[in-house]
Amino acid sequence: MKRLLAAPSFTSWVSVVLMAGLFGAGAASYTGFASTQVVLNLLIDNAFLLVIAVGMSFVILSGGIDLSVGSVLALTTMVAAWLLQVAHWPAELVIAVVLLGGAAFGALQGMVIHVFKLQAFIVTLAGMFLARGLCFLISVDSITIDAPLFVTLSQTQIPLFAGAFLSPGALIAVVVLGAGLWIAHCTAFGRTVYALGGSEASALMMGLAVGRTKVAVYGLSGFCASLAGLLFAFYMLSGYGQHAQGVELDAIAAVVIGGTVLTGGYGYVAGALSGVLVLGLIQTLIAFDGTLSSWWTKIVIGALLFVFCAVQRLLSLKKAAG
Amino acid sequence: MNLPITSTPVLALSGIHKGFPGVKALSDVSLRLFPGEVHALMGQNGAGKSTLIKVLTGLYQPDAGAVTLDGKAIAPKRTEDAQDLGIRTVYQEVNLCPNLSVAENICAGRFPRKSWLNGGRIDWAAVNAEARRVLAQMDLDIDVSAPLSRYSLSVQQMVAIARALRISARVLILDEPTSSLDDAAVQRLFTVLRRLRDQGLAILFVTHFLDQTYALADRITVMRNGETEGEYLASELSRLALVNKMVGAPPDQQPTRLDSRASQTGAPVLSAQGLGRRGALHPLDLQLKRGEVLGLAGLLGSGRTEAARLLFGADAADAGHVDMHGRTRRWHSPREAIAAGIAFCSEDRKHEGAILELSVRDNILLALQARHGLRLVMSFDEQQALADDYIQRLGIKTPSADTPIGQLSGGNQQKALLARWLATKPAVLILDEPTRGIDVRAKEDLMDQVRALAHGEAGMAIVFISSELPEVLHCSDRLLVLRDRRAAGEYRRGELDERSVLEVIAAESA
Amino acid sequence: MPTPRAPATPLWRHPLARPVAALALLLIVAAVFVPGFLHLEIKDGHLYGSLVDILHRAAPLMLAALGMTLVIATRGIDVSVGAVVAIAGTVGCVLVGSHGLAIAFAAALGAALLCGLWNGLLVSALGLQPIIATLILMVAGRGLAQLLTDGQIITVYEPASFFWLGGGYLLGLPVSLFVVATVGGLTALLMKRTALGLFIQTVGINPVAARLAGVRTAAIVFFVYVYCSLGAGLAGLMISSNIKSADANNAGLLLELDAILAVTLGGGQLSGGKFSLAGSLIGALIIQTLTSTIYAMGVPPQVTMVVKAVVVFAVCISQSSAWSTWRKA
Amino acid sequence: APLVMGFSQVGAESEWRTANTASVKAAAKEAGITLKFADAQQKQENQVKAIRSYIAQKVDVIAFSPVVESGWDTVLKEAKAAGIPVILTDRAVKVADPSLYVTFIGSDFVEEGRKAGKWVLERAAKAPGGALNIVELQGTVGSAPAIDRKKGFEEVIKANAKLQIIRSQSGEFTRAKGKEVMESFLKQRDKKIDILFAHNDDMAIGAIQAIEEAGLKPGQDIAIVSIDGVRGAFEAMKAGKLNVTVECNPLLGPQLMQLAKDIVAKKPVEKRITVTEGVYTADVAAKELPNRKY
Ligand SMILES: Nc1ncnc2c1ncn2[C@@H]1O[C@H](COP(=O)(O)OP(=O)(O)OP(=O)(O)O)[C@@H](O)[C@H]1O
Ligand SMILES: Nc1ncnc2c1ncn2[C@@H]1O[C@H](COP(=O)(O)OP(=O)(O)OP(=O)(O)O)[C@@H](O)[C@H]1O
Ligand SMILES: [Mg+2]
Ligand SMILES: [Mg+2]
Repeated sequence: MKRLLAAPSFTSWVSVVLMAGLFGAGAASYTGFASTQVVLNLLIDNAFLLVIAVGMSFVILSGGIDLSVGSVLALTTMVAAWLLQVAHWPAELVIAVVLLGGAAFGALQGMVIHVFKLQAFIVTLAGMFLARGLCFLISVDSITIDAPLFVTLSQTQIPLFAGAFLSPGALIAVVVLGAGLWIAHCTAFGRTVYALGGSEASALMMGLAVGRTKVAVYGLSGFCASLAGLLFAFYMLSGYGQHAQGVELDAIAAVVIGGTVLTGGYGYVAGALSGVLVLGLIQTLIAFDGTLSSWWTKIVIGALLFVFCAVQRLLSLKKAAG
Repeated sequence: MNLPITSTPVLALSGIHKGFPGVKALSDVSLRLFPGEVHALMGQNGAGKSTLIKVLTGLYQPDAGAVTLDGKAIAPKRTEDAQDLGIRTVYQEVNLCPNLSVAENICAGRFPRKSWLNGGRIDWAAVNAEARRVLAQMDLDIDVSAPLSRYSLSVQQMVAIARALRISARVLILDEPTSSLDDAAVQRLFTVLRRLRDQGLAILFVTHFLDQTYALADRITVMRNGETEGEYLASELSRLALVNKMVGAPPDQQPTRLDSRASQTGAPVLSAQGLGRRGALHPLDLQLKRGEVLGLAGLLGSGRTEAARLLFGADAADAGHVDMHGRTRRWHSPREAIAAGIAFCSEDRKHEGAILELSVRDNILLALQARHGLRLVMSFDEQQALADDYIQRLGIKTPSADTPIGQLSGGNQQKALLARWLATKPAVLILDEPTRGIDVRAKEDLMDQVRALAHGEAGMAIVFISSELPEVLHCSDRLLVLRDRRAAGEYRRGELDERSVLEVIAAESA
Repeated sequence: MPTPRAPATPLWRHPLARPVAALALLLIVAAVFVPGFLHLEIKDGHLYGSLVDILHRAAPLMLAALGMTLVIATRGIDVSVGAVVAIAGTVGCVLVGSHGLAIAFAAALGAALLCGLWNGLLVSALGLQPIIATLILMVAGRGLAQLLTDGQIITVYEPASFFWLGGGYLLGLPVSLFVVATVGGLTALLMKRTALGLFIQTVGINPVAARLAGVRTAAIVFFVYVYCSLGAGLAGLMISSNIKSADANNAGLLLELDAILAVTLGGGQLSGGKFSLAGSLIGALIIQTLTSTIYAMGVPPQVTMVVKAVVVFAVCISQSSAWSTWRKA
Repeated sequence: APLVMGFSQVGAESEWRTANTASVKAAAKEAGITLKFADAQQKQENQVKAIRSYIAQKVDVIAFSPVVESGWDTVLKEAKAAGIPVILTDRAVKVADPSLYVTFIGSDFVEEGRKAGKWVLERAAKAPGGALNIVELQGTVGSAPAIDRKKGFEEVIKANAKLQIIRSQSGEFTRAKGKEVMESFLKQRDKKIDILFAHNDDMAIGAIQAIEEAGLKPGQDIAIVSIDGVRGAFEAMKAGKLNVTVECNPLLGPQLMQLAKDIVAKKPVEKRITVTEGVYTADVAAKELPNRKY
């Protein structure tokens, strides 16, 4: 116990415990809540958010922020849909193109941030407008995707046990999370990201590859956003400029709830998972309750968020004092 | 021991110019570094030493001038480039990442990796072992997997040095690496440096300690006001001459020493009763009288800083209390201590002192203003006058009081921070390593000032902490020796000499 | 903050020079492409024209940007601004008919104050990260406002004096401008004539050193959130007074993003520290001028966002110091 | 046991929507149906999540107002596999297999646009003289009502060459934006504005204020046609400031509940059920106003 308390990942553990509490409360109150599929649905429904959050974790760990992810996601669905439905490209090629495109979009933002020494917030905010705007240049209407590969991926259910299933998208998200963990903790790039977040000036003076890492971090985030866009496209089978409005805030919230410090340098990529699950759980709770009016929905989400963050914080404080 | 001057320099700088808006930091500076020598770069605060080093490592781009390595012109654009060329640097301020572990800070950039067959990932066991190996050279045995921020500034400084030592290089640059190290640590560092020198490394070394210069350096380059004053063989330059070349004045008489009379100490102002904090300081009793200087001596990590922080309320004590002017107090925040008339000048000026982007004036005014609350303590003109007064009195080298303090040289920042606390006219002044990074002349001035503040009319009670034993001995009326985070003895002025104090300090703990 | 009285740097090096230049350039572009954009006339005893519209429309954003400037100066961020706008506007509109102007205004600002206290409490006492602390109110705030109105848009018919704040004119200019000028002036005075500005910057640049120097860091942080919410509350009243109704779901939507953008366009650093109130006001004007120009030029709505993005990129890059060195090289 | 219905609403972005929600809730209570209500806050992904949770809860019937038309195949298949019938309300969906939902009850946005266009066409026929300049306040870019209403409107007014849309900008369905955009339109002094077409009443109400502030008479100097038929629009019409509003009826709660009961009872229902919607002009406004429920 003492070792657990002393571990730097304590905050993350608190999240896990609180999440279990939240789930327990749901299971006790609502019939059908305590089923495997409900838990798996958390993963299936939030796969895209998890992927974005993994990319966002790197950005935030490096001391930056990326507001463009939601729009890049939408742009990806739009471009993919257009290429598939209007230009009739093969699905595999489309996937490769949009992934590269997303990474390039992110890297470009990173470059602007690095070369012109601009603030990440403002650059990615402009990137957010740009990507969203480009969607509408392609089409203001939504485009339905019926490419066989996408449809198959959309409707495949990977059976697990006792009738419970997982979607390919969820599986991809879990793989991305694993890769994120590996990159963060086992590669020089990952450690440089942490160093950047700890102190960019120091990292520069330590002779670390600050510029390259920065560009790569935003490139990675852009890649994750477009991968999330693909998952979204599998999930919705459509391209649409209004998809995933405000997802960037959800992703940032998930990362921060997962214990990563917004100013960078402290936290774990794994936290993204707990953050995403907490947000998902809150929504599931509300859907199961099914009596809340639209405004009470917002208030309750806010209140649950508050309770979660406050408890997490108080427990961490207590640990710091003890 | 000196290599013949006929051998070609590894590194040569010539005609370097570097200006900042409003300041000419370097003009026509030249420097040669030969393999297998320790080259001391000397000069007053703000002479341009650090700037020169930053030009060398690519952190700043020179306005004019050439840098050659092995006769080939180089123009590093980033520290990274310089590193690849074999130039390793320890900068003046500790420039490491507080969030990373000690081991990572040492290895970052060149991690030991597992083989490709194993995925090519970082080999954490090897990283830690490697870090422990390098630190062992300096006899430092700490938990390398703990985050750097857990350790005191002096440990951090050693880690920074270890980082530079880890990879063999052609040139090693150390900018005031010893400014907060104690004697023993300095000796261990020197042993390492001598060995490296004998292996043919060229070492550039900046320090304000003459003793260290003469103990280590083969050659000395003196800088003054951003220009090269000259290059000398250490064996041919006397101390006095060196100081004169740095200061640029004709030989002065020995600076007037204060009488060594035990001062008239008055009523106790501040005392600590069983003041302690778990894991940082064992309960400590301590008394401070009006008009006396109390020196705190001890080794690295002996708890001097912690004692000071507890007296000031920077950390919350979990045992004991302080008595201030006879009233029992338990500080909840530094504010209360400041209101009661205590001032604390931290050893870590970069993180705990300077507000880098604010002007020198605002930095000087800050504590006074904070004590007053929101109402301005004085008009703008008076602020200016106050700042100018301190700039002049402490000899702070700055273009103007409006210059951001971050643009000052390290030593001058230190002086400005001292001014911040003097401006509050405290009853108790706690100075933690106030001489850190201050040049020879300024150091003497400072120590004279400290004694004057205590013994003069102000009658301040001063706690003086320094890793330089001679300084502590010189300054203090009373000396408290700490060892292993508890008091190991208390001595009046004159009761002990440097040797015997050293014995007390370094005695094996029971 | 007191600026040096004798600026040694030339005028074009002044930190405000670039934002002002960007604003001027935008206006020139608008004037060239939209005939009569700069045209002003007297109509019904007040000035009438696009320029007046820009100032008038930018007023709520300027109020929000002033508060955001201080929050950002302490290294914080407040994403609940839009929600506070909705709450204050709603409270004002709900009460103004039945309880009169004074009570409605007091209640609306009181509600905003409560929001600020809540944010301040979470950030400074509980130590939550600012973005999460304010995100809570951002999510819940609109819900609270809608709770008051039952999801309806509250239209105000009486008293006419309520419409004065957001729609009235004084000396031929919109009242809202005088409000912004007063708030901005008072804030500037507060920053210059007290040590608040110094403390805010200190806390933003180096909170540890600030605490050791005896600055009441927690109180300062608390203050900026309260101030920001009050500004947002006033902006909320202004917006609902202008459209004579409270739209809890849409009032001030995404205003926080615009406010942050205004601060950065005006030269503020999101990493805290130095700030410029005037810069943020100019930033707000840049944003509104851009929007108005887009409307006036008849840019199709689906292209609007791309145009906005491109202009923001251009303005930022032209303002970066790296750009000037790059150009020279 | 009482019938359980899961209902996923788009959000509460407008008065219209709130009225829609209220109608559904009241009707469910009336009909003795247990309603599981979820607000999606304008996000499709949230609606999908809600529908999945309804499947997990094994409700008897699922109803929802889709945020967008496309992207529903997967989740509807899951519902079908679980044997839960699905009713669409308010907006239609595009799915490859129409058997994925049982029926669609709601308005036709294109038709609403057409109705507005027809009114303009009639007015143009009566008006003497040359061209009539129209300005358009669009809804949120990309949203289904904005796209469809624009489409229907343009389709009809093409018939008369006198009618020309000189400016079109998004007012994002809100009063504040509607007013701001209208202000900007009014500043363009090259062409006189004769008719305003607003995609919803809220924007029209905002625009009316802008027109008044510019010293013109809304409803006379500029004819205004808008869509939705909320109470505020009737008040404006009563005051002579709005000429016509095309009703888009949100009160489909009772019809929806009846449908749900029929479906569960395995009675046959039609695939497309339209709600009765009228076009109200200023002259009937005073009479109609007291009857408005939203
Ligand atoms: N970034 C900067 N901007 C403006 N001026 C600077 C900057 N860095 C250094 N200077 C100025 O250049 C001069 C030389 O400073 P430098 O730090 O090189 O001195 P130093 O010899 O290392 O002094 P110290 O012994 O105190 O460390 C000083 O006058 C300082 O004010
Ligand atoms: N060599 C060391 N090994 C382990 N911990 C150390 C060491 N040096 C300092 N510390 C840490 O510093 C804390 C107290 O040291 P403090 O800074 O008060 O000592 P100091 O006498 O001021 O020495 P320093 O010269 O390091 O400033 C201890 O709690 C310890 O954790
Ligand atoms: Mg220096
Ligand atoms: Mg110390």
